[in-house]
Amino acid sequence: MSQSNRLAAGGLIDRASSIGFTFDGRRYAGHPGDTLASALLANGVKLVGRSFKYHRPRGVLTAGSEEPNALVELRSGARREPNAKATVAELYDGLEATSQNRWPSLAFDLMAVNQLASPVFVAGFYYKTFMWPAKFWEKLYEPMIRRAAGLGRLSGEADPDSYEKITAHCDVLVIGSGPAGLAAALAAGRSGARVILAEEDFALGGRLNSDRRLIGDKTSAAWAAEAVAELESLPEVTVLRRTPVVGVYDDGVYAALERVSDHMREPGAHQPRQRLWRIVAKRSVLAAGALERPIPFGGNDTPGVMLASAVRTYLNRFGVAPGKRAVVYANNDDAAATIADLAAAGCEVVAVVDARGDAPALHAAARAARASLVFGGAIARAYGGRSLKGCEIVDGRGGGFKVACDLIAVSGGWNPSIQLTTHLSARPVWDDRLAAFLPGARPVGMEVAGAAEGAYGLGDALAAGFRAGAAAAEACGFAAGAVDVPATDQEPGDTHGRGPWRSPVKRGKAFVDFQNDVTVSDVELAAREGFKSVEHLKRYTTLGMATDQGRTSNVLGLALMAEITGRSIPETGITAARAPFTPVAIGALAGAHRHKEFRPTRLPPSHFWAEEQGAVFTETGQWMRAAYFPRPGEKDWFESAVREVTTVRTAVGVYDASTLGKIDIQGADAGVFLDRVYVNAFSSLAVGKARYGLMLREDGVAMDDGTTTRLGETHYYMTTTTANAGGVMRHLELCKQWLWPELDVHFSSVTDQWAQYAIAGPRSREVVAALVDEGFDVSNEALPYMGARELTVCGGVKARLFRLSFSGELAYELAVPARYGDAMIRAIIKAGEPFGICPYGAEALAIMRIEKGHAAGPELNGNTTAADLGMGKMLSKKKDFIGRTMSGREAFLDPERPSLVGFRPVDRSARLRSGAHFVPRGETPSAANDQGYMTSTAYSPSNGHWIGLGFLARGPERMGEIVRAYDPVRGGDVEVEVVSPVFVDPEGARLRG
Amino acid sequence: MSTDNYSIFSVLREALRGHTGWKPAWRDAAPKAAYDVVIVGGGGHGLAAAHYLAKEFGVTNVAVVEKGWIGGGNVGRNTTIIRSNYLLPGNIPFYEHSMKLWEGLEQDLNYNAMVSQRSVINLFHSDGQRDAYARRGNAMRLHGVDADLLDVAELKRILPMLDYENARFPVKGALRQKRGGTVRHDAVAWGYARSADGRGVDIIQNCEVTGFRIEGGRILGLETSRGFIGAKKVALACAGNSSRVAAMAGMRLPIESHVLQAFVTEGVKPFIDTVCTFGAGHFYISQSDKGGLVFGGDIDGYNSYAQRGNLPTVEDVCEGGMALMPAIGRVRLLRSWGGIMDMSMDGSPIIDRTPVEGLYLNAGWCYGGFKAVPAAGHCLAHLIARDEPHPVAAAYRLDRFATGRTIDEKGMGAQPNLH
Amino acid sequence: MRIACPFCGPRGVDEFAYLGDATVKRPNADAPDALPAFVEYVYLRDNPAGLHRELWQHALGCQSWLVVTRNVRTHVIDQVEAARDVAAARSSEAE
Amino acid sequence: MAETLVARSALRAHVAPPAAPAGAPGFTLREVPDLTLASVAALKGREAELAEAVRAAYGLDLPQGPKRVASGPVAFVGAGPGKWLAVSSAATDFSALPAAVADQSDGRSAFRLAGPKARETLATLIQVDLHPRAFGAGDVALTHAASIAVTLWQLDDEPSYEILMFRTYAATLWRWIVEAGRSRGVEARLAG
Ligand SMILES: Cc1cc2nc3c(=O)[nH]c(=O)nc-3n(C[C@H](O)[C@H](O)[C@H](O)COP(=O)(O)OP(=O)(O)OC[C@H]3O[C@@H](n4cnc5c(N)ncnc54)[C@H](O)[C@@H]3O)c2cc1C
Ligand SMILES: NC(=O)c1ccc[n+]([C@@H]2O[C@H](COP(=O)([O-])OP(=O)(O)OC[C@H]3O[C@@H](n4cnc5c(N)ncnc54)[C@H](O)[C@@H]3O)[C@@H](O)[C@H]2O)c1
Ligand SMILES: Cc1cc2nc3c(=O)[nH]c(=O)nc-3n(C[C@H](O)[C@H](O)[C@H](O)COP(=O)(O)O)c2cc1C
Ligand SMILES: [Zn+2]
Repeated sequence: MSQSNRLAAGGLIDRASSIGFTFDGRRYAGHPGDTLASALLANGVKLVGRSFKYHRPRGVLTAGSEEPNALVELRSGARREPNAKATVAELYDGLEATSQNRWPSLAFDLMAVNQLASPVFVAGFYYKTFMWPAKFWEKLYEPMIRRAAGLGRLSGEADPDSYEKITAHCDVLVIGSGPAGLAAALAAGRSGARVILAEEDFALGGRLNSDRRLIGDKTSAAWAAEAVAELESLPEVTVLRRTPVVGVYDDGVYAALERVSDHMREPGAHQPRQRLWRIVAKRSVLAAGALERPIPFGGNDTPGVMLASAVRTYLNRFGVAPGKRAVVYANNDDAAATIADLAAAGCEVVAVVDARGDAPALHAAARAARASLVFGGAIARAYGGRSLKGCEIVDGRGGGFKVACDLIAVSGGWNPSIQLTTHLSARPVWDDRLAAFLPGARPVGMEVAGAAEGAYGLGDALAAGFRAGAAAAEACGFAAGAVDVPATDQEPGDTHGRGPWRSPVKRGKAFVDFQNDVTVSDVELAAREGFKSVEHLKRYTTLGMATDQGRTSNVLGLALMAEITGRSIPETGITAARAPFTPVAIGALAGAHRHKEFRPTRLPPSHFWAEEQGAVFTETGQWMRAAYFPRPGEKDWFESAVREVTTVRTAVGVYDASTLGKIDIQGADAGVFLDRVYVNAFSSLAVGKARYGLMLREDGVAMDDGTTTRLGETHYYMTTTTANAGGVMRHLELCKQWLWPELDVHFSSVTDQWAQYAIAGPRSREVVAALVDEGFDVSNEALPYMGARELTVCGGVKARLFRLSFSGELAYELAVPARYGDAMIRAIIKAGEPFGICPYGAEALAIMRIEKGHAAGPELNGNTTAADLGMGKMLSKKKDFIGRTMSGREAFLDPERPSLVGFRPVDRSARLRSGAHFVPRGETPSAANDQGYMTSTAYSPSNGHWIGLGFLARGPERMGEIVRAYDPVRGGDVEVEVVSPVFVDPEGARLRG
Repeated sequence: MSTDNYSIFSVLREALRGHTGWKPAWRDAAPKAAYDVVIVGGGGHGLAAAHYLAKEFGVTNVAVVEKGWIGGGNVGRNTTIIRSNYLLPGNIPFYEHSMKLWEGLEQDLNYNAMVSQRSVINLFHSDGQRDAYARRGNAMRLHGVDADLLDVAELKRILPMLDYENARFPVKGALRQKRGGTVRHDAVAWGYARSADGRGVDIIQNCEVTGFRIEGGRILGLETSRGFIGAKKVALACAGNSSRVAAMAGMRLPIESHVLQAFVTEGVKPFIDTVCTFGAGHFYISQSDKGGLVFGGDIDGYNSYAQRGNLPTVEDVCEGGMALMPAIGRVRLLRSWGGIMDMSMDGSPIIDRTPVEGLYLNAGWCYGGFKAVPAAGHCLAHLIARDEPHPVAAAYRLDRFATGRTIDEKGMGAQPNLH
Repeated sequence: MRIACPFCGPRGVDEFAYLGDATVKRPNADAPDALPAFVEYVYLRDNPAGLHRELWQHALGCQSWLVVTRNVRTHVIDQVEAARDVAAARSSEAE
Repeated sequence: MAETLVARSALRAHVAPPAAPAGAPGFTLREVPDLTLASVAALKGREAELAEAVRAAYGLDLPQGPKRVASGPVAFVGAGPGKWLAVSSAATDFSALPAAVADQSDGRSAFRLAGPKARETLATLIQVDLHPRAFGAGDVALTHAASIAVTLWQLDDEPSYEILMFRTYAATLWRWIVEAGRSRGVEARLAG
């Protein structure tokens, strides 16, 4: 395991320790401070991946998160992570990487036959083919395409790691830690402002670590280290490494992703894998730098072709020579540094191809490196297949020659990293002098500094950073003192790369978008077929749509389109960048709330007791409710629920009704207010009485129902359905604050304050009597049906007792403060034992309310009116109320509207199902014969057969008629008789008794 | 020589000569002085209407004017789901008509839009939801549309990656429409444009409508950024912007503009081969042919014309995703974007005449108008050509809000952000 | 997006519930043209692409209903007022 | 007559097991039992009367805004325009105040978090700025902890905080705080 390409010295790696890793099962060694890419290059590994469409062999192009080629699967088992960029994956001991999108192996990929068909597989060919026969698309073509597409594989197992989110507020957020970012953070941090410095990389310093520059008398990397040390000593500065800022949102909200544990084999105990930061910043400084762009030429994707700036990063930061014999191809002066650094590292620079005329900077560098210089020339073609063997160079006069080389360093100018300036829709502006898009309008509060705004000189970047950091701090009210911008060594010459945009020689495939295999000729084809808008170009060819989001290709692609169509670059335009800046694991965006903790769980006061009883629970919104309480020997919910109903109807049962919404309403105008929100009147309700109320939406449709009790002259207690409690409260607040602010009325949600138990059944009065304290009379005379009173139970616990019944039996609802809820249910059970009490759950409750024809959620489904529900007569004519006027619309008065009736099977042994549709007897089921639908069904122990509620056209007029309940999705088709929706005690004698 | 018909043979022929013979898929037309019909909006609906006007109704003196580039609106940014699994009688026949048109689309257009009937699966988590889905499935069957209810055992076979064991809201089954699926969204716009263009329709890009010329209650033409264009009839198909354009004709609509975000991950090998919606969270997902998981959730919930949303919705959608499919934790979100939609007051669309004679409206498609593209185009063309609504779109009237014949699938009432 | 609740201070949009257009006014139910007025009130919207006055509630906060003036193109918020104050001012104007 | 009823916390069992860090705790988490709580809303036109009554009975000026004022066992917490939460660690009857008063002693549960890592832990659940420059002793936030509505205030500069939530959410929120606190040295014990 020799690191054949590791330089003898230099770099920000820890040479003292060596760490092992595997790639495609082979073992290699690297050092802490390496990325997977630098370690692979150090070991002489050039072939690291296969391209998306043609499965072409690919190597490392860049040294950052813009990498289009070097994608691998990291780790294994449930932690397998597809499409990891080797250029950002930090090396750790035991790292496992596997190449992807190849079969059977990286070196021999059978899918590479796609290359043979590549003349057919041009941009957009799918749209022109695969149409015959039509059925073959889903069966044959699409599965084939899908298998070939995609890159890495998911494990298919649940992600075993955890994630965390955190919110941070600051005065100044600095994005990027190159010279501009460090300077900005220093200026702001020294002022005392709260500063967050977020850097994507694990090393701070940006290009300071990649280039051999001097700041004052220090190397640029040493200066960066000192700046970081100072920042870390400032109490209000937070330095976040491995943390790209990924999104900019309205009003200074930024999302950043901290890769907490990705540089370790697995996260430490209780540590998340990643942490999503929501940063709320008053100001921000974007110092994200600039990325170099390639120059397309034939075979420019051969492993060994690399961006010139990345070559420097590997040499200087990682102490790795990405090649031994290099050709440099540039259209600007920046490559001079690459030539010099290669030479300094002992690599041979065989040729320098300057696409421009003779430019002194490259001329001098080439001469110093003893490289032959070709100006006005180009690379015609690179060759070598799985690793670069050489290239053909043409000079400006038509001559050409071949040179052997194992590295081509390409420098086509710079693209400022302005993506984050456009997340809030601003358009970038083209700058002809810099040949680059610069930030247009900035998001409110954001400044851009350094290479990200086109200040490419190191000195300029430092100066801009200090200036922006100070300005940002000052805008937040801090005094930033003057700074001396340190002096720097000589800047390179003209680094702008104003073209040419591609090699003029067309030989072989010249890639623009490496990852999505989009070539120069694809761009030409798109233009030919009319896809000339950059957005059409993108979507037709997929240019810029891969995991790198075209960070090395977008500008190039549109520049080529501009050239081909004879338009200027600004006329041609640029595609929009979108969040995230760099791809983010979905697990991190989801955070900690997974599995059972996806949403909060609300537990009513009897929950622990119910668990002890072996209750089976059901999720109702956020609540857990006991569905039924199985007893030994009962084989399913049905038996238990039927037994519970029978017990209530013949003896007594208890149900925890605490999940109902409960609202305390007070104020001089409480009665008037309720008159306006309910269809019926409440101001006339006597103190100590409860009344059923129905609320409509303003459009006349039923919104919610419940009972409201008048506890005092100006004091009411409202109950709502469990599901709508929040919505009703919001509605009441709106009515009070917005519609009728003149009214004196106040609400307090007391849902959680009271544990409320329904005690129902012929023996319920006896149970209640055993619980209330002496002196309180619960007789029918003292507390009649719909009566309510405040009293004490069990020796002084204050309580409210309501004579309400949802089950249709003699029944009470007893409310005690929630802390006593657990003890109360135990006391009720105990007091009820002599009378045969049992607890009943939501299933039994549902059966009983259906037996009584009470509407609930399935009937109040957002489309039904009071009249549909059989409550049309409740609508007061004496007052205005929400929904009154709109209830008078034509369709609401249509006699054909389905309205609520009951159903029983003609064959009494037949089962009914909710969701069945009603079809007239003897007619074929069809849309035209669809007359309504079943909303609720239950087996009624009292009747000995199934019963149902449902909406049927002209239902109330059709009593006794037989219709079909048609349920094809469950294979049901049952004849049912239309009956009254009240199946038990229609006169209501029991509940009044 | 040029290549007109698309087929494997024409592709092979072109391959031999470097693909130099292809013609533009549609001409980049400049506006003429006047047309019989001008359609505002080069999205799916506008382009489909132009195609059907020309092909089915013989009306070819037609222009589609688009303020940007065609397909740049919602047709180019939706999550590509097609289905006809609706509940209400006003909707089912319409969407089924659309489904049938999708089923023959490629042959009709000579363009592969990759209609993929890979099935749409709506999960339920409670008995109440199951019954509501049964009601819907039965309604579909009564209309002759395919629907079936799946139990958990069947679901586990089709969607093994769901969290069945440890979920906060356990999956209890699903409603499936096998004929539902996805379509390659951009190709729909391009395919209709190419076909309409081939039949003589002018597709005019970078031409923004800025006003209408109306005299005596009759439309005469429209003002655009490229000058006045005369028209006997004008139809609006400018999803998301309907209110603004209608306001130029003096109308107020029962519509708010809202942003819906959508998301795509990095490409991965086949993971899920159906469309799946999560009834207890705000999440739905499918996988594109390129391998990206395409997913979304609820709208952000406030009026917006900004084509982008905010972070809480992103988080909410991803939470829903992880709750349903904990295996997607390590796939990376690649890109998020937003689209502006006409959210109508009952969640259903409008295809109708307007108080201005000769001015027709196609609007209010909410987040569901992609699947409607063929039928909406066809029905709009029918309305324009015949001046009466197509029977399957007869419920989509403007006056339904006044009469109370609203079509409210979700039962949310007049609150657009809840539909 | 962050909304500055007059009581609580600036908070993330996730704490707020949205209702919509705050310029419509509940009509008088006793007026002879009440039905068309209600149809308009409940269903018709200006839906401008610029400044929009809209109702939000600080639902996961102090429960205040707010009238927010916001540019719906840029999401920039100009003004946040308590709905009760706006309503009170509006009814005193009407008198 | 039936036996007397025992009061029980919403956290009874079933919440995460007690967590104890190896070293010094990053923060402690405790339930605050037996608070007397009442929601208090000023009646129309009687705002001054209420303020006067509170001053007379408890020697406190009702805070205008999200603030907490305390004297002895009693505190008033701003809960919205014209609304307060009256809090007392002793048995206190607030019902006589000239206001709309609703007992909430059982409607909410309360936890106290104290120690150097309390703030960072809260930041994983709550999005309000708790930095000392933005939030100090006496400050109140009506907000949510990962969607659970909470009222939070700071008691002192240790820092320690009290957080109130609707009682039926208490078990969930307890688990979530303990979970977020595990990497931050939470020491969590139930009362009693
Ligand atoms: C994120 C997202 C996901 C969605 N997912 C689905 C889904 O899975 N399934 C589904 O069925 N539906 C979905 N939809 C909804 C669907 O995309 C839309 O309902 C549908 O595309 C709207 O019709 P259209 O294609 O004609 O609209 P668009 O493509 O928006 O066309 C309208 C055109 O009008 C143009 N225009 C506007 N104003 C003017 C003017 N003044 N002058 C000239 N031109 C103008 C616009 O530029 C635009 O191109 C989704 C929507 C979004 C945003
Ligand atoms: N010679 C040239 O033409 C040329 C061109 C460009 C840059 N440069 C050199 O590069 C340097 C420019 O300085 P600078 O500070 O502007 O840039 P930089 O490239 O040194 O630093 C930018 C930093 O931002 C980080 N970053 C980018 N996006 C990020 C995000 N979203 N979140 C978090 N971190 C992010 C990068 O990882 C990098 O560390 C100077 O040294 C300059 O001389 C030179
Ligand atoms: C179904 C679908 C799949 C997409 N897949 C990708 C993708 O693989 N890569 C990508 O960069 N964008 C993808 N996008 C998003 C587009 O790049 C773009 O964001 C979207 O069309 C909206 O346009 P805009 O972002 O320019 O506003 C996809 C969009 C859709 C609708
Ligand atoms: Zn507030």
